[in-house]
Amino acid sequence: MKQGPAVPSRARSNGLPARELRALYGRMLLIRRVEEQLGRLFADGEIPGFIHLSIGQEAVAAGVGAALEPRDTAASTHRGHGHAIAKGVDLDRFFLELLGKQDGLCRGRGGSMHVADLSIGMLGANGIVGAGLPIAVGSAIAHQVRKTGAVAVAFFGDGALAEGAVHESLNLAALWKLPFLAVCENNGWGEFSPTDRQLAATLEGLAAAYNLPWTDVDGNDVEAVTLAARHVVAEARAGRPQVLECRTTRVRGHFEGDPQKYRSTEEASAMAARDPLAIAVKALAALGVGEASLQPEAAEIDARIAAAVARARAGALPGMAQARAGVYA
Amino acid sequence: MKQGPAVPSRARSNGLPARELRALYGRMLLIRRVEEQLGRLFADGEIPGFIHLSIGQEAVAAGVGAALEPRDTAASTHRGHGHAIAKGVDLDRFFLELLGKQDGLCRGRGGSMHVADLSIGMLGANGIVGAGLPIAVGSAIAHQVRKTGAVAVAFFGDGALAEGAVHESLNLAALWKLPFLAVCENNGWGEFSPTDRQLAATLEGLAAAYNLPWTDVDGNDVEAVTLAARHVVAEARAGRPQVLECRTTRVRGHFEGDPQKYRSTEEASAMAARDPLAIAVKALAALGVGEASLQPEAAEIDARIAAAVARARAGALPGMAQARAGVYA
Amino acid sequence: MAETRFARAINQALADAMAADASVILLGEDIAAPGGPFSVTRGLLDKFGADRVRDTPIAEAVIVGASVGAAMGGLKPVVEIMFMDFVTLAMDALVNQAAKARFMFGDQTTVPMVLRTPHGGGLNAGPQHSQCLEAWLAHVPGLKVVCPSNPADAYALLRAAIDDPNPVIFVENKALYAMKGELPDPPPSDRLGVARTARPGRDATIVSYGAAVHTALKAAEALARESVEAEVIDLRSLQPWDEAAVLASLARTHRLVVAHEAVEAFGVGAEIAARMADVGFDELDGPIVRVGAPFMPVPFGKTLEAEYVPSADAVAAAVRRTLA
Amino acid sequence: MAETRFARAINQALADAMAADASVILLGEDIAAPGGPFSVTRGLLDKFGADRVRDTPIAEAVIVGASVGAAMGGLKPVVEIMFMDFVTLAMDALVNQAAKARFMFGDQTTVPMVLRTPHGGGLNAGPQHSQCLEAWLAHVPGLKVVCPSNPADAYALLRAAIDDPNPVIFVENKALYAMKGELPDPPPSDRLGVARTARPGRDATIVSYGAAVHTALKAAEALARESVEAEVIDLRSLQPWDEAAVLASLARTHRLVVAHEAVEAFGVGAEIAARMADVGFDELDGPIVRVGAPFMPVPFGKTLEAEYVPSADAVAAAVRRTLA
Ligand SMILES: Cc1ncc(C[n+]2csc(CCOP(=O)(O)OP(=O)(O)O)c2C)c(N)n1
Ligand SMILES: Cc1ncc(C[n+]2csc(CCOP(=O)(O)OP(=O)(O)O)c2C)c(N)n1
Ligand SMILES: [Mg+2]
Ligand SMILES: [Mg+2]
Repeated sequence: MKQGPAVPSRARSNGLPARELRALYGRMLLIRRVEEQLGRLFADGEIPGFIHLSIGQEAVAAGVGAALEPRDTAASTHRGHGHAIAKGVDLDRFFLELLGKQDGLCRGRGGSMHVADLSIGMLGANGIVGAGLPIAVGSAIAHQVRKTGAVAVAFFGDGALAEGAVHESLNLAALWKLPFLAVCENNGWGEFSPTDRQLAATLEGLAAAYNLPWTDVDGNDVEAVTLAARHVVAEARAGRPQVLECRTTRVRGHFEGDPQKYRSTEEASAMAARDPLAIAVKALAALGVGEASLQPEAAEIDARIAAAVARARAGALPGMAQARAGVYA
Repeated sequence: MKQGPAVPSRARSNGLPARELRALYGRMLLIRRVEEQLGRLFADGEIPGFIHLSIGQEAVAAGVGAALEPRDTAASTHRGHGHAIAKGVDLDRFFLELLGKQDGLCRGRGGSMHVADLSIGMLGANGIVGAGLPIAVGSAIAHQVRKTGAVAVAFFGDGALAEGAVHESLNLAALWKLPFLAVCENNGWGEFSPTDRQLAATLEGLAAAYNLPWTDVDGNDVEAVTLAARHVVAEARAGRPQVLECRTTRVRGHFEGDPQKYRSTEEASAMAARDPLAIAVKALAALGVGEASLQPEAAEIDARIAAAVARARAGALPGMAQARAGVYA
Repeated sequence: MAETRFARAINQALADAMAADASVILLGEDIAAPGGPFSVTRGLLDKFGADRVRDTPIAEAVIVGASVGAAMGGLKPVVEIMFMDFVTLAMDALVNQAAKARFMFGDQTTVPMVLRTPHGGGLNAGPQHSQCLEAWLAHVPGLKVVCPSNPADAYALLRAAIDDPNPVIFVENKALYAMKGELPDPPPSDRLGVARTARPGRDATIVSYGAAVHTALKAAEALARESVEAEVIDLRSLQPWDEAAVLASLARTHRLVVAHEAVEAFGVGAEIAARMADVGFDELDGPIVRVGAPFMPVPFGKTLEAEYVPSADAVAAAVRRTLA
Repeated sequence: MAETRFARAINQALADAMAADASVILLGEDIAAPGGPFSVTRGLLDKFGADRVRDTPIAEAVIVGASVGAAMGGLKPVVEIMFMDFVTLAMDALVNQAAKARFMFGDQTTVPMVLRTPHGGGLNAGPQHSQCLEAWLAHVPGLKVVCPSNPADAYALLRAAIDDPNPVIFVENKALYAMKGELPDPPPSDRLGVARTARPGRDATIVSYGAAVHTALKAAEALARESVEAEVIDLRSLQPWDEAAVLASLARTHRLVVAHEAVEAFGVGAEIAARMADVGFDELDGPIVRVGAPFMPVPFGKTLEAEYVPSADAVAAAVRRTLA
């Protein structure tokens, strides 16, 4: 974890207790298995629309999610499944939504790009690149005015840094000292193009320009992400808005079905070496938690997902009349 | 002149020859007298709409204008009279436009906020804060693709830094190494509010973030502006886009008629001490050009303006039929 | 009963709403300390403090986007966009976020925000400071659009807009800010979507809203001198609009004119006319005539703009044409 | 004559225009190396080089705004906005800059740019990736709006749009990309503003554009089985639109239906209907019926979206209603 100049330099802390790391591993595994299951369902034509999987980025969602309290709010992106799961979304209603069913989180009207669960402060995935930041800024204003003591987090990709709304948001958050945390998932790609061909700036430089403390972390190391996130969330809660940059890896295509002709095999092997689950397994082993002891949890997760998928498949389709009635409150 | 780290440090140069400084003074005086005349015409109800005067900021327009070639292009702001005059706009057609007459630069359809003269590369004042930058970026793309050898300049105010389009523009200019120069007229105000209450960032920091060389100059010292502008224009022409920040003073209200209750008398006296014309007069005196010798030019300018105003007053009103025919080419 | 200016009625509606509900906050450029470019928000900072009355940076996208997030977070933001022309910079927040959040999140949330913005010409403010763009927003499911024509309605409709759980665009014609009118005491309350008969008549119906209502009334006066009694309907709310009221009037008069300041082509009037050409077809005894601005940007020059803004003469001529 | 897909016809129009005129350049997100999200621009980078075919950052406001500046500077930019829903981020550049530059600068300049963008549902892409927002742009003086329904028109209209000295919005219905059709050799040329009779008929006129033309044709087939001969007019160009062609058809059929995929309320059809309720009033023997999407965001779910997009049944029912 490397920190920007505005934050007191702080050595990588002593690390997390095994119990906590294990829970984080479980959360990541849940996200991974959900994403894999979604990939299969999509390939089989069971999921309408398009879906963007977060495989390889699970440590960001799990680590930041672990640092948040239930009252905290989070706005997400098109690649938002992990964020929703980490915030604690109900898995049944999540799958129901992805399959476009009546009892889905969004009653089948939003799908993957709009998964939201306001009851747990999950303000929604978003189909518009960069659009989550203004919403999270507004949520932070609400926290500030209403003195909720909560923090608002915006997840966004590195490609989003080119969008003007992101800058307007960073400026406003800094200016008004909002309880706001911007979490960049820097996976090096914006769709089919490397982001270094899209951006002349670094987030480090931009954060410095806005006087926002910037923290850089290996986004595939869930322990590092969690520790960094705890720090920045606490700072943001105290009215010192923060930027957290997580270097991570988009293992799959931009969306499912993307043939990825634009990527090299070297990148694939480099990504494999950075698999967040493998990194966590290694760290757990060092703490004496062997791989075998993690098996029961994996089985549990798979069963949970299978049940959710079964329920989702059996779910009723939404009716047009109710949908039309939902346009206005 | 203070320069950002990316530009080789360069001591304030030996200064301009008296002849050049005198010409710059003349240009500034022309802008000043035009603005004063516009202020009177506005107060008398002869100018429709609202007008934003650049009194106190003449050195920026004159200095940057002097560093530009005729083929160079410039996009301006709502406070654009000085830019247009410095680029070499025809004074008769300028006044005709401000009075809304048929033979005005824009045939009386645009007025103060839209003064343009494409024949001299003046791409237009703009009523939308920040909107000149994307247009200048596009002009720079045209220069690059068409290999015109020209530079595109965008003037903008400090308040505009909060607009997302400005960031998108800086990023694109830097990324594509466009022949582009961003000139910030930092007068400390955005309408009726100080910009330090609107911005968490400095332009220095933002330019650094985008890897754009940043040059800071006393925007009320025309000699300093000219020297700095020559340097940054040459750099931009070579495909190294630049940012020039000019610290200047908005002497009048945001627009004419603004009672300015929000400003202190101290500010007024501080501004008076920084009057760009007085600074130039002093510099000229040091070069042996006495104030008295400047009088004939002043008289000439006043006569030129008087003639332009007379013509503008006598100008025909535009007809609706021709205006309607101008919507499409 | 007190004679109150239009701008002042809006100010009072904001003050009363803020006093009644601590979750109402104001956001906008120069609305707090300076009291707003048209002085509409004057004094509210002093009354309610800097936490609730916020001067923002010049950054339309984020202030509207943040209003969506704040509205989803328990506040009722009222955000000002200085000129309606600048909503161009906030369309994603309005259209893709505010309008859709309730629907696309499956009724989980409401977005109780109001966006106030002035439209219209008359100030020679030129092509980028005069546009009437309400037709865009009326086309967007999830948004409501309101446009009052007088101080009492401005008060009542703004209170209703703030109380509404949905995002409401509140459009204020700049030419009306100085208009005086009676503001009843206690001030009026209302709900959105209900039109008002501004002048009764039996020979033709003129449907209008905002400042153009006064143009329509002037036309009706002129027509009355020719013994043509035109009924003037003030829509007040454009989305939803009061189809039943328009149809009822048409059923009496059998002639329809729609007048507004916005560009005629693809404007709000097109929807009214199209709808009446369907559900009101059997009532029509003459063509539906629209009066709106010509298909050109709002010109700056005095004489050009004066010709540009639809006149009472044009409205009267339209009525005569449908009666011919 | 060659059978060509819609997307491929657009690709060929771009290639031919670029070969014919060195000032034509392409800008957009992932259009160059990746060949475009819908493969419309595939191969053009290789043919014309990175100077003229540019992958941009994800920054809609500046890429459209820069297109305006580039167009004023002697280029003819064709900029792609990946989904029409994202024009919300570029409305200032389109509406306040591109549309007005010629007028407000007193005819000094032209803005020969084209903005290509896909609209429409059918992919279950949900509320922020499916909208048809062309009515907004048709309401803006200074813009032209085009929406082809088949490969040959896509080619011809895109060439015409690129040649046009004004800013043109070129709307491509996503559901048509895979459609095959004849592309004459040499390929067709055309001018903007001219409608086409897609199917002649004497009993009723169905005015449509884009993908909905095929819906209208299907409806006409069904109606023909009931001995109702509906004439289908494909507008092709929405701003300007071919009022004379619609009026001429109406003068033969005396019944009018307008069908499009966009939301019905305040949509393009409102203008067509309103205009015909005025200039075509004497020709009308029945109500003007519009068919458009219901007033709701485009839903994601398969069955919901299928019900949402206007069907041939709905168009046929509309024709029956106006004939009743
Ligand atoms: C405003 C807008 N422009 C373009 C798109 C299309 N798009 C969807 S995701 C994406 C790439 C985003 O890259 P990044 O922000 O880095 O996120 P990642 O996909 O890498 O997680 C693009 C261009 C969009 N959804 N919204
Ligand atoms: C997009 C937009 N928002 C708001 C305004 C209203 N407005 C006009 S000038 C101005 C202040 C601009 O400040 P700055 O850029 O510093 O320029 P200055 O007036 O100081 O020269 C504002 C807010 C506008 N014209 N356009
Ligand atoms: Mg990325
Ligand atoms: Mg300023």
